[in-house]
Amino acid sequence: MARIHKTVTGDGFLAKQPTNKTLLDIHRRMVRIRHFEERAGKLMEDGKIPGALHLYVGQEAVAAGVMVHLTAEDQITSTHRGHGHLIAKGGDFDRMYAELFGRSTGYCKGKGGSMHISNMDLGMLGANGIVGGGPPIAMGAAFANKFRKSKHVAVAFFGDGASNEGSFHEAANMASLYKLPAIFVCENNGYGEYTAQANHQAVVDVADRAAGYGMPGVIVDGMDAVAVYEAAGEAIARARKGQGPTLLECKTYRFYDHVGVRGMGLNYRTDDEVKKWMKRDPIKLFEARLAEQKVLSKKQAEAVHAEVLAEIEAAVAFAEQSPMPDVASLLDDVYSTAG
Amino acid sequence: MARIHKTVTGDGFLAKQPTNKTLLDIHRRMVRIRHFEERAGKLMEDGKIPGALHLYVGQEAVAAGVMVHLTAEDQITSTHRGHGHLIAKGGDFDRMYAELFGRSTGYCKGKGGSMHISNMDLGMLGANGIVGGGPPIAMGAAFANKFRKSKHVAVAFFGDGASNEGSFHEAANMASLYKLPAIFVCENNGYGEYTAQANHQAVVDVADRAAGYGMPGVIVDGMDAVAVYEAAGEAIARARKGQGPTLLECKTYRFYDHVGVRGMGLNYRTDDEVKKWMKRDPIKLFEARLAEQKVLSKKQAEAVHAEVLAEIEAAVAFAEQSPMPDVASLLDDVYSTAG
Amino acid sequence: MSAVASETKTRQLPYVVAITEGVREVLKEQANAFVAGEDVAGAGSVYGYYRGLLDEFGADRIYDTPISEKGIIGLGVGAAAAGLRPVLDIMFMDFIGECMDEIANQMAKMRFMFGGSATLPITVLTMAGAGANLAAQHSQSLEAWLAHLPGLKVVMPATPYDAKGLIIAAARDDNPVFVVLNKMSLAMMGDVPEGPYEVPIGKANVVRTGKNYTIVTLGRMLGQALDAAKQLAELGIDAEVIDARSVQPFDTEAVIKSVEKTHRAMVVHEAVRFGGFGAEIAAQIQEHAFDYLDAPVARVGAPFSPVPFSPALEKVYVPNAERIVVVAREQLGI
Amino acid sequence: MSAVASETKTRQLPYVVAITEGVREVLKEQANAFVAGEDVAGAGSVYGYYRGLLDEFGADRIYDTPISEKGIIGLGVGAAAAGLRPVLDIMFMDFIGECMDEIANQMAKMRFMFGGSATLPITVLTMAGAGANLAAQHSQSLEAWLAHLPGLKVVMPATPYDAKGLIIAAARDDNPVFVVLNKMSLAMMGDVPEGPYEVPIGKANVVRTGKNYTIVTLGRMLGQALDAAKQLAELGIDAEVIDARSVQPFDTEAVIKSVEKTHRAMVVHEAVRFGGFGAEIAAQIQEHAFDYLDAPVARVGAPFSPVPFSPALEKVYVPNAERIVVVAREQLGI
Ligand SMILES: Cc1ncc(C[n+]2csc(CCOP(=O)(O)OP(=O)(O)O)c2C)c(N)n1
Ligand SMILES: Cc1ncc(C[n+]2csc(CCOP(=O)(O)OP(=O)(O)O)c2C)c(N)n1
Ligand SMILES: [Mg+2]
Ligand SMILES: [Mg+2]
Repeated sequence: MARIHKTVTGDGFLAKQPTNKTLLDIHRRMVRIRHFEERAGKLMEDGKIPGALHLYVGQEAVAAGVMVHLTAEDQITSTHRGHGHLIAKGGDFDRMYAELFGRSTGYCKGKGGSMHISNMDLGMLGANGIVGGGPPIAMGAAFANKFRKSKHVAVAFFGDGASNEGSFHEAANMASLYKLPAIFVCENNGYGEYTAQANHQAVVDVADRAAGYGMPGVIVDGMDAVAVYEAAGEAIARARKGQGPTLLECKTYRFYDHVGVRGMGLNYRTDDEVKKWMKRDPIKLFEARLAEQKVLSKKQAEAVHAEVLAEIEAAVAFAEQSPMPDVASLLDDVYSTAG
Repeated sequence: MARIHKTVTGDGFLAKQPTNKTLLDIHRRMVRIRHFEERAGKLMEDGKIPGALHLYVGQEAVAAGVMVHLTAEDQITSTHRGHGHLIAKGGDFDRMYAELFGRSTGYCKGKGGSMHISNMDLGMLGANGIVGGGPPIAMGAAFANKFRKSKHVAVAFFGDGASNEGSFHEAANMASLYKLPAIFVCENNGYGEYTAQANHQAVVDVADRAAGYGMPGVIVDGMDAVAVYEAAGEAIARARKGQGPTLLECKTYRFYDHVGVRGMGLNYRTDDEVKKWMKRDPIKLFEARLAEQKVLSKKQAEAVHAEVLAEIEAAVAFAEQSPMPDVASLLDDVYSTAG
Repeated sequence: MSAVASETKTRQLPYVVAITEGVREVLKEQANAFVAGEDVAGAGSVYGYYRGLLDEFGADRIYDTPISEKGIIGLGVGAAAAGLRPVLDIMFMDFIGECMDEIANQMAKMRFMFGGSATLPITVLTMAGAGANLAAQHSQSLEAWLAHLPGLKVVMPATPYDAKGLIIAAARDDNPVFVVLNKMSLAMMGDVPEGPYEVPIGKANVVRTGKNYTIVTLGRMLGQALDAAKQLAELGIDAEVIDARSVQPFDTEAVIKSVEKTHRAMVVHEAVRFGGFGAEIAAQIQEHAFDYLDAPVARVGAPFSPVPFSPALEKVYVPNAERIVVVAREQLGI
Repeated sequence: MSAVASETKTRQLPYVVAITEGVREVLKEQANAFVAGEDVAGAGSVYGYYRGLLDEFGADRIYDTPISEKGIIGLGVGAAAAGLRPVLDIMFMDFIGECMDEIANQMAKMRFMFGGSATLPITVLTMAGAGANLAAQHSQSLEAWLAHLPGLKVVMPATPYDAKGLIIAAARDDNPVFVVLNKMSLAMMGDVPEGPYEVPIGKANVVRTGKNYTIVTLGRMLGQALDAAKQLAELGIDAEVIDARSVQPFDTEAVIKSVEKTHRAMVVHEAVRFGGFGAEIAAQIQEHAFDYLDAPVARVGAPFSPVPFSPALEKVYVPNAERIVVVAREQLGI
């Protein structure tokens, strides 16, 4: 089975260069994620967001590089670290912050919070508090796409840690068996919580598992949005053509702690390691490339940031002013009363 | 990772030829399994054995070729198709038939029956009614061996169908991570119940899954007891040396139906296919080889069969004369009252 | 006895064929319905209740899966979230342990967690019950696990009529519904109308009316309770026998109405008595009909052990008419 | 209050440290004991209750596992069958769905299925409880699933004293024992003796004696019940508060003895009320103390929905002293 490595080597390494419009689209999605998360982290530290918050900062290139290929009718499943996926899939800041705040105007009416943030209309079938919860569900959505003879695909995002759950194994096997239009995107950030990859699996590349399911395994630099874009594009095209699933491993890193910003303050990652990865900040790398290619100047990039930041302030205000859910709504939505 | 194919090509293909004593030992284990199972099938058809019976006939070379390397202090976990494993591990016919008959003299005092037949003293940690139930338990036993710094190994037997259960995935990953003295023996008989392998997984070789756990995957002709003997020997030696687990796939076939002798009478296997495999009856193949090598003449082989058959008649009589468990014993053994 | 009047012909059919008919109606009626499970297509299930459906509906509507229970439930959850109406098969109820996360944390909770935006019209068929000498891992009745999970519905058809009607109702319902079948009922004969009909989910069935004793049963225990009722009649006890049919939603009203009339009640199920759903029923009866009760609510269920293999032990393990009578006599002091 | 007299010094310690002390005693006392679970070694668990044990006992005694709950339980079952005494950690109780097969079909049944030849001295620590805004998949109390499984024991320590003593008792027991901890209790302070001591498994704890009302609690609800008892006292209700401590085995005797004195009872747990273990307790009370009861046994538990995220909803979701008082007043008509 094909096993493709992609690393950024400079310009012109791509078979199909994305259009400038696409590049700008990817950029904006990344910036939207970054600022949303930075602000969410602060809000949590200020005690405004209750519960657990798993920030996506550092991994933006993956969500943006994959999602730019998808429409709202393509489905994704996400993880406990789900804000980035929803934003890249078109999530609205107002309803997202409102959800994190537990307000009735949130995507889940305040019932889900960060770990269950979702929007069915956008094809975002949920963040998931269960590690490994997503892949079987994405496989099922891909099944529905094939059943309906549509060209839509379903993408499961999951971590290196999640690749050790039985649920991933069963989903990957079934997706390949039925040649479903599914893509398994492993965001390998080197850790499951505080446990380094070397202490949770005896392989370096999660993509090595693909062969066991009879699907291609592809490894890509997850800090390089264009590399992700291209690899995801190939996998998605294969899926749309009815050629079955791909396991796409994106090597990436989370810049903050497992949970919240500073987490529990454990020393499980060396400062050197964190610094090394931060030097490869996916947004900075991408902006440098865009500037070099004269797609987006430094100044234009700043304008994007400013726009996003303004939008965020408005969204936070919206969330803060939104009402808490009415206590009487507690038992709503346990069952559908339609059918 | 190493991926070794072994097929029988004639004499002299082996690196280390087993001693005559070992060859005879393997032979006897196979013959014991065969006749035990044939008789059990008849007893079931005669209505003397209640419940479900999954016969091991056709796969004898696997159990015998692996088990001849083990002592009672090495552990194995088995499957719903477990009689052959227990016999090869030293199981006593009396107590086995008694268990199949549901008698108090059975290995499980009649509480387990065919699907849970087991003997802790022989290191046989149970047949298992749950497909995929064994591998995590074998992994745990291997963990205990390593914890104790003993040289004992634990072997998980499981089917091609079981290789799609999440439990196999989690057990394999953990065994490799901890470099446990475990061997994962997949008896690929081409079917999970009535579903052909091609309809349950998109790979031909289950051994292809080994690389994803960072362990060697070995494929062996499961109808050739000597090939199994050698491949298992290598894997077990690796494990005893602390070099971690191996996935050993034995290509084999069951001669009877999934359950019982004729099962539900479904036509999911062609007559041609069944005939083709029956021509490679592991006992006949092995006896031909032993005769050729002048290790065991046809006549001597017949004597072994006769001996085993006599032992079986005595065991069936023992079982039939054994009492049913006393109703008062129902609530015994739910808990240990020692600790 | 039935909630739905039917103009169509009624035949005597075994429970196993009633299941097939139910699933057939679902596949005919709903273009988005499909069946997925282990050995459901080619083999028609190990108990044969999907037999013929592959030929009739084709491989696009009925799928053999790998032995991957998490995958099966996940497939259903994802497909339902994407708009299909899956009919899933978990061969033996004992195997729900393999996929309790997908059942409890995904299927049951998704709609609520997502603020009502997801709708999961999933039907799961699964085979419970002891008595076939299949030992501890192929004989359990685990409805208590499922009934404790907000978001799920759980029905337990006791008759061929109910098997077909509840499967159709489950598949028309927009929520995940477990249909807990019983392997010892497969050969049971009963009236089954042709064509589609629904047995409403959440409505108990008063199968025998009686004056001074109420027996509430789950699933197959209905038959045992009816036998017991005959024996009790000879002792002057005129028992009303109520088949709960559904444990979630549970028809509290029907049970309470009966107990208010009879003043004495028993609950019977196959599951282990301790911590079983019978405890919920007993607790509800005493909550709602305390002043009507002349004796404590009795519970009959399996003893506190795994299901034994040996026929000698299994025979005393599974609740039956004899045990019901013994317990009733103790309870009533007769 | 404690069953074990201790000569040693007693300190005020938080529940979280009491857990650590319990596990430490186990590792000291039993050379064959080891700890395995997700992030238990390097991180000392996400709630920190194993912190320091890696340094103290070394990497041969405490193991970080992959995120593989089936693997964790399987590891324990196999290791125990081979003679070790595993202490396993399932980070959140919600995750038992991932390994219910290994729990229900292997761990709980192996001894019985094998005719008594296997002994599985396994301790499983797991964290239950709502109130921390962790939403539907990190807040559940699922003891009812476990209590329904012959072969398991299940304890729910409500205090630091019990946390340490029950962990030690669990690890000394030759059976699989689940120790269901509560995340909202971690900071709770209480007396904890130095050194090893046991809280016997299966014995309830009468924490407050009272004359005319019995409140039976599971786990963290003890505190709420004690608060409620104070409020009830002002209404003339002198409540006896019994911490069940163990749901399997359940101390029926202690509860019945109390109800025979008080004539009125309530059961309180955090789990969903419908189908929760409170039903078993209520059913048992009416079975064994029917003639003593002046009112139906009341049950307080969570409403029939998944645990909501929003603090506004979770606040009303989790049972508390206020709700206990409201229900008691309704029940008693005061
Ligand atoms: C079934 C299950 N087990 C354990 C956890 C606790 N947990 C939450 S996140 C996490 C680590 C996940 O690691 P990975 O999949 O690599 O994702 P990352 O956090 O690195 O994005 C763990 C163990 C969980 N939520 N669900
Ligand atoms: C968890 C679980 N799922 C399904 C079954 C039903 N079942 C029993 S045997 C079997 C087929 C197993 O196939 P394989 O692992 O290849 O073993 P084989 O029967 O071929 O020896 C199935 C599906 C089961 N016992 N346990
Ligand atoms: Mg990770
Ligand atoms: Mg097979």
